Amino acid sequence: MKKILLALMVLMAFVLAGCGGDRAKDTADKSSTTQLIRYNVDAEPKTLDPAKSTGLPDGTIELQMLDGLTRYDANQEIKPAIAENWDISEDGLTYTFKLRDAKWSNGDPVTAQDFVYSWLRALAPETASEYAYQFFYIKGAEDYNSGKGKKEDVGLKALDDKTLQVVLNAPAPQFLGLTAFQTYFPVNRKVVEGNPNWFADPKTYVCDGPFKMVSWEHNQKIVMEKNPDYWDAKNVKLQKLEIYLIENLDTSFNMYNNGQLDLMNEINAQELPALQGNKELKILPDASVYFYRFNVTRKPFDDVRVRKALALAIDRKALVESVMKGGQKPAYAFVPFGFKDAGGKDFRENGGDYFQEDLTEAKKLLAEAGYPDGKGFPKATIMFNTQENHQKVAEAIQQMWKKNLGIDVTIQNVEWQVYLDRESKLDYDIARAGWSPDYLDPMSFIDMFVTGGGNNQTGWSNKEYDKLVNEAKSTGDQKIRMTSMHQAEKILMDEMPVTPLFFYTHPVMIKENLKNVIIPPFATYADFKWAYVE
Amino acid sequence: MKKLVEIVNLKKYFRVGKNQILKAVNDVSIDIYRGETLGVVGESGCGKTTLGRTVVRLYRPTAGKVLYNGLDVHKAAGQEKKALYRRMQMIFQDPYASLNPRMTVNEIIGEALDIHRIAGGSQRRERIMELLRLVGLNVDHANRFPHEFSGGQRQRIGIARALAVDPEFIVCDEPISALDVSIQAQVVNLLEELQERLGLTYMFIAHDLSMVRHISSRVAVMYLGKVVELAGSDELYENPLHPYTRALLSSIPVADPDIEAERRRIILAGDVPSPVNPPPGCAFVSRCPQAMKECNQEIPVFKEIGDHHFAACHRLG
Amino acid sequence: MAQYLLRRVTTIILALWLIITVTFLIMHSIPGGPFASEKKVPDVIKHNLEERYHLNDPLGKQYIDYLNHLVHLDLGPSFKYEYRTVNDIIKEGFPVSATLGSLAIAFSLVVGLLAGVISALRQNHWQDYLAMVLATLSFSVPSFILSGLLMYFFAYKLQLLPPAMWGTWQQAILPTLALAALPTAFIARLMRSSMLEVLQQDYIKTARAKGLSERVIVLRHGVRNAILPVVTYLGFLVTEVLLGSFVVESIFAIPGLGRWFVISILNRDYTVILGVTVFYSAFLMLMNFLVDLAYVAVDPRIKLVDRKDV
Amino acid sequence: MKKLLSVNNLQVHFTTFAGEVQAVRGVSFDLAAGEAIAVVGESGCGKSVTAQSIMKLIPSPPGRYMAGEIFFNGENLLPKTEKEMETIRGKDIGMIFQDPMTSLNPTMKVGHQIVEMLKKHTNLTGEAVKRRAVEMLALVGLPNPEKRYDQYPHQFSGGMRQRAMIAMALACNPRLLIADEPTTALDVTIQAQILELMQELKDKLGTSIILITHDLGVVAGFASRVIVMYAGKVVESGTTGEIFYRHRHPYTRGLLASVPRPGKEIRKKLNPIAGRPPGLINPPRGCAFWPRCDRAMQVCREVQPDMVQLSDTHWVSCWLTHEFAAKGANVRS
Amino acid sequence: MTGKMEITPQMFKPVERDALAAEEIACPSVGYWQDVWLRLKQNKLAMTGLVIIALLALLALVGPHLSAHSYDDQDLQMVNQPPGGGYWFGTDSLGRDLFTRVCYGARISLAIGLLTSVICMVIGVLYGGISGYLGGRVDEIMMRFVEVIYSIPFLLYVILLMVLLEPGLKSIFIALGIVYWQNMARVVRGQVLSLKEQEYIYAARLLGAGTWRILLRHLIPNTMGPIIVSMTLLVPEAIFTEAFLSFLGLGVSAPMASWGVLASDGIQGLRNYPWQLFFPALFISITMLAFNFVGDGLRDALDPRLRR
Repeated sequence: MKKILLALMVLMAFVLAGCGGDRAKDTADKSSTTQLIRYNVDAEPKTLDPAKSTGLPDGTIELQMLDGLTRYDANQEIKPAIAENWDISEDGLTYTFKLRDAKWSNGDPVTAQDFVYSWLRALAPETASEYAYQFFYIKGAEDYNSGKGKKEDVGLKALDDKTLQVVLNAPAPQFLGLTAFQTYFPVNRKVVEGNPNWFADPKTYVCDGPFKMVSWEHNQKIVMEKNPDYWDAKNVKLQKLEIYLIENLDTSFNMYNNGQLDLMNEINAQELPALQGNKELKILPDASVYFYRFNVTRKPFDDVRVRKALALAIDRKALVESVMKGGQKPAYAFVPFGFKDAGGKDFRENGGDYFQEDLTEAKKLLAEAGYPDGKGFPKATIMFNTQENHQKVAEAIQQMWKKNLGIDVTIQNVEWQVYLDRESKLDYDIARAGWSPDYLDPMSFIDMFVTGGGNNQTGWSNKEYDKLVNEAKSTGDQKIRMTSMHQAEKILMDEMPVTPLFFYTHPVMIKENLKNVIIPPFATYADFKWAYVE
Repeated sequence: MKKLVEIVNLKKYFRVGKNQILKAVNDVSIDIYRGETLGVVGESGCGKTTLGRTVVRLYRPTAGKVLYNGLDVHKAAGQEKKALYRRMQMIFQDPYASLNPRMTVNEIIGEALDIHRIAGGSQRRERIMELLRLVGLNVDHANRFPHEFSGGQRQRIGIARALAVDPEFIVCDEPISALDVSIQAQVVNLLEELQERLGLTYMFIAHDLSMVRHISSRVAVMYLGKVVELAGSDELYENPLHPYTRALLSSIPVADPDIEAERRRIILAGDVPSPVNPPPGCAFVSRCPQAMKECNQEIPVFKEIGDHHFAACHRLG
Repeated sequence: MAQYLLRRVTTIILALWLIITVTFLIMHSIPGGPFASEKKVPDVIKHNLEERYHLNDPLGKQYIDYLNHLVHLDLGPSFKYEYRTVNDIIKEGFPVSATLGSLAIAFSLVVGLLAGVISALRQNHWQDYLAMVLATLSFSVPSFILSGLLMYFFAYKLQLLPPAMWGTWQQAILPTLALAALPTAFIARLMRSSMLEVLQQDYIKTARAKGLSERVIVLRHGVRNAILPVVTYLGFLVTEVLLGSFVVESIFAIPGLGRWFVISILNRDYTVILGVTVFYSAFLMLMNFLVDLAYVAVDPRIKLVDRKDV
Repeated sequence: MKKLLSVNNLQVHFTTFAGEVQAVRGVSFDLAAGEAIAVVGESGCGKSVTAQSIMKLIPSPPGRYMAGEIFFNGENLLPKTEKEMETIRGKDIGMIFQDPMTSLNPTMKVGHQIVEMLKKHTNLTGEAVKRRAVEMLALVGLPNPEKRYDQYPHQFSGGMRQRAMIAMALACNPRLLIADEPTTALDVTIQAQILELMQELKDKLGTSIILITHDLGVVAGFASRVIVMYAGKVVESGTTGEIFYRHRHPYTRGLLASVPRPGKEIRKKLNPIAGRPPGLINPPRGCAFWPRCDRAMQVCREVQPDMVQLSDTHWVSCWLTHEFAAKGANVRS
Repeated sequence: MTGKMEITPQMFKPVERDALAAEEIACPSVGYWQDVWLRLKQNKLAMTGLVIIALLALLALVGPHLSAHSYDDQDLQMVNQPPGGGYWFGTDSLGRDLFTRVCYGARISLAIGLLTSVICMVIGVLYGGISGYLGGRVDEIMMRFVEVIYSIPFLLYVILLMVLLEPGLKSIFIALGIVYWQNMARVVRGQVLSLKEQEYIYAARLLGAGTWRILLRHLIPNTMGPIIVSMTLLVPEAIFTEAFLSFLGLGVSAPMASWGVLASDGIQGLRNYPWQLFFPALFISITMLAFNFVGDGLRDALDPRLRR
């Protein structure tokens, strides 16, 4: 008996001692010599069919394999991709794209017909694409999608193999940017019609982008190689790209630390203080805002004084520095940094802050609203979805309101889907929220709060605000647009159906020998087209 | 003599498997007379305990009936049923399992008094004392728990409990088989004394043939759910008719080396067959040294052969 | 035997039906749906989506349709991972979970039995105390903490083992340990008490009286009989290990079915939730059934009949 | 006759929750080759412990041999190691236990249980072992021994199991068979079978037998000598005739009076022993039986009586045999 | 072995005594639970467990008052402080005193464990008792139901349920109650089944005792032993499961925190602030150990084979 035990112990010791180690080092060595980047997108993509993809993992992976009409460069400028150049009509309604000679990975040329086919496919009601609304700027698109209009009436036309014409409903300066967005990516008509599940298998995934898929282990990783047929292949230095699909942040941190990842997307707030000074930590901008919604249909949040009082009694600096710790910026307005104003300067810098934290003012407002020192303040709850950081923020704010205003609120952690459901049913008092733009324009934030807007979800409504948004939407004149949006934002901040807390950042860990990885502030995590290993 | 209990064609079957019927009691008819002790003997699995339990309506019979003073025991309901519970009692085999370990002696004996509202308050206490004295227990022990008593003492408590309702008829289900030899005699003596004093009628179930003979006026021998022989106790022991009874009696070891030395035993071959799906003819046929052809096919009739001497065997008359 | 089988099968089918129905109802009564997202989609699109996945059919029809498909062993498409069917997901995820589970079960059986036997034989000696303290300790640490600690020490601090993923044998070590800890402890304790009890039995005394050596007594007579309760525990063990894999698979980023299940609930991926639940349940019931059969094989006394008094 | 076994002043204690149980408090007896003796006593009197001590089967802890010696074949067994005992157990001394239902390993075929022992103690191999095992099964009267060989214990009835146990115990032709209440759990008719079988085998094989029982009836027909134990001590020993007809100890008398007299005297009132045996954690200082003895004297409470030899074979331990008692001082008024 | 005393004829006088004296019981009366307690007291591990549980209860009651900080007092200047100084167990990521939070966690976790096992006991005793005692058809149906329920991998349902119900203490009770009651019901039924064939139950029936009387006076008191053992073992299991649910984000609502919540929070800071995991994990483990020790000890103390 003892012998067996001994043998087993020896075996275990052997296993523990003999295992592993090398493997981690092996791959670490390799990465310094070969053009390979290993990267985690935090989840299995829901689909790699551009017409139907929605999430960041999907978009990020597709971006490496597909090239749209345009592509953002390192400076967030829209640059030609498949489209060599384009014309925009005077009224800003008609766009004419001239395509370059690009090839699909199966050797077919990329044609204007491919684009027409792809976009109409995304719009077809039977495709049931969630992001079909991204095409609703195009004339007749919404009618087609809702079954009211015909396919032929959509303002899309291939004038010839290499010329694509698009007609919009109304001027939309953000449209050009959208053509770099995942939903607008082309697919190869022949392939798609031949095999409706073409996108699920690396063997049948035909692409026109910098990389092509080699393998896909679900819930594990996707491996890509450089696409030699890519029109810009000479600028692609990376030979191989491994994209991991792992949700657990701790796990990916350990993998990065072990040399199994070269670039890590999200970092737990608890890790950040210890990483201060680490050269691999980069805090990148993120054009998103973290805010709290007030349910203005409920007492006491129907009173603007209450909303303001609560907003003014939050110490945003402490929140950012002690809780989030990721270099976030305290937000005193709704639209984040990173959007160009009419003059080319930053929209936020031009707009400035709309309010300041002010305890005496907050107390005064609260007293005026009938709750001096928080007395008689009704029971209220902060609702947030299950996540460590949301909870901490809520707990911190709960404490601040208690200390500063004498108000007791409870906080409630609900599961994501429940949270969404209750938010849209206005079944909450105060709810945490975050917003990132669909396209690089402040409108993506401003049009949220129009009366009855799907993303309003506060019950708030303001005619003046609606009018300003409408004005901005119906003109192509950037000056008028921007002015209207500044005005609208001011109304929003005066009325305060939502109170902004901070603007997000995007802390990443990136090995120092990685160069030219483009990490955009919205829509996708990273673009590896120009990336290489030094 | 007056019949107190009439057991009429009583059957009690258990279902063991899909098509497996355990015929624990298979067509038994016996009368028990007032004031007598009817011994029931047989080997394990012969159905004697089931018979006892069915008689006092702990089991519902599969067929047949039991009359107590002419009243159908299993059909009684309401007040009749309640009255029956005061007439018939039982003393159990295992002195460790027959007393609720969480109740004091007081509570155990008092329970019957409470249920039947026989006595309350100080009367109740006196009655318990009286019962304890009756069975020869120290009255100071009323507040103790069963595990503090020895096997013999526990059996006395069980007897006191049965007597609490003033029963006429007591089924003694192997009351001594779990006790040591020296204690067995104490209990048997007590039972005899009580019978004399209270005019009880006993059905005394046991596998110890000499004790049964000692205490019983009549004895029934059971084999595989059937009564094979029934006679006055001396008659049965001196003049056994059924081959099984003979073998059984010859098997009893006697505590007397001289008798033992002379005795010739009838050693039966094999084991008692399973009461599940018993053979079609005479139950004893598989071990009977005198089996004939018809024993395999026909169930022998249980009939009176001598004076008040019944047996069921094809060889007999 | 035939009756027994029939009863088991009806119970399993009944249970499965109940499971499907209850899951179906709970699932549809949970707020949210597969297509809810933070950015509200226009109603048109919502309609298109529901149309496509038959979510706008009456609930009763959806239920019957589902049962109908299920009878043909078709668990339907995933709502969320649109390129995959639930059958695919199970086909891919289950072998991984099963491999991990088998490793954990094998580990816990070998180590648990050994520890249990040793501590029974050395009752009240240091070996016994050591084994039992270790067992109780690993009994006392929740699996997510244990997983975290294992990853922290072996992968992060010592860098001995890969922290996550699935494929090489090194990657299997930590999750196996994390998953096996609890059952190992349980088996060790079970085996110990069972062994102690068996060693009290008369037939052990008989074996001693036959002059057999202690080794033979322990192995041939003791262990063989003492293992019976462990065999009964196997059913629970399988359950425990499979359910434990929810946490372990998530933490170690293993593409098993447990991870899919957790993800599918958060996604409200109705078909996957139902499919995985049904599959798990059927599998567990099958395992329990097999364990019962195995029990008959190990213990010649047990017969597969129901005993009932009438 | 040659002494095969000699037990001298055996003392065995057990450590329990409640305290130290003095299960056997100085037991001595001899056994000649080919002889069958019986040890009689009520539960807890130490008879089984004595029997198991001969094989050194008392588990330790909780049991401990406090004193004494057990000579078997001229060798003291008590100091022997487990390894040495293994060669004696089963080979020289066989043993049968009370409950045939639990004494066989339920998960092992009956034949194999005999074979494993034959393999241990004999040079037989392969087919020969099996043949021997089947032979033994046939010898104890099991019908179909070939088939029975391959069956599990649960397929045997109680009587058959006890036969199998006997087959096993005798397989290696031991010189001594210890039968610890071999028939207590059996029905009367089966008991008769087993007793007859043992008798037969004893005559055939010349094995010495120690029969442990509480049933005086069983003893009467089986043993040539009887040892009566009470509270861990031998109170009286003698030939069967001496014990049944010329007993001197009140306990022996009480035991016999507790069973119904055979024959016509069956109706005579039983004469039970009052009270119950003492606990052995703190056994009485004097004679352990005095609290139940109707002839107890002052001395019985204080001093343990010595063993007094009454004849070549008859020994008793009772103050009543003392010269002072004979003077009539003990007659109750 | 002659005694040292000299033997004189006077000593041979008969002993006079009362006939009943022989029936005397020497030791003092010991009730069933007293007996169990005496036995338990001899088990060192079990006593250690009891002491630990008592200490934990004490900590839960008075602990929060020992510290200068309240469980929800944040000090954003003092986040992630290591143990020492004003913070015995250090602080968490919001600068709250971990000691106070662990003490508060004890209240919640112990309450969860105790209440869950009480709930399960009530359901289990009623269900199992009725099913076992009535037997026959009723038992068949009731047990088939449990069997079916039992074959359902119930943790799946707890997860689903926790999503359906709003997170909070009440939901945890419901969810845990749903998982564990059947176990208790099976235990009770098994006990009742074997007990109801006991002769004292027959005796009670013969005395005319009704179903309820037999259930309440005879069966249930006698099943208490195994039930209490199951309960002691259920307490840590419930705490454990709650910790697991917390890990999935389904625990009690902040700023209250059970040990499970604290531990799953702590695990994220493992690399930098190990004490945030260490203390809650330590307390979970100690509690598990203590209850297991007590449960094992009780099982032994109640074991009829070891009695007498």
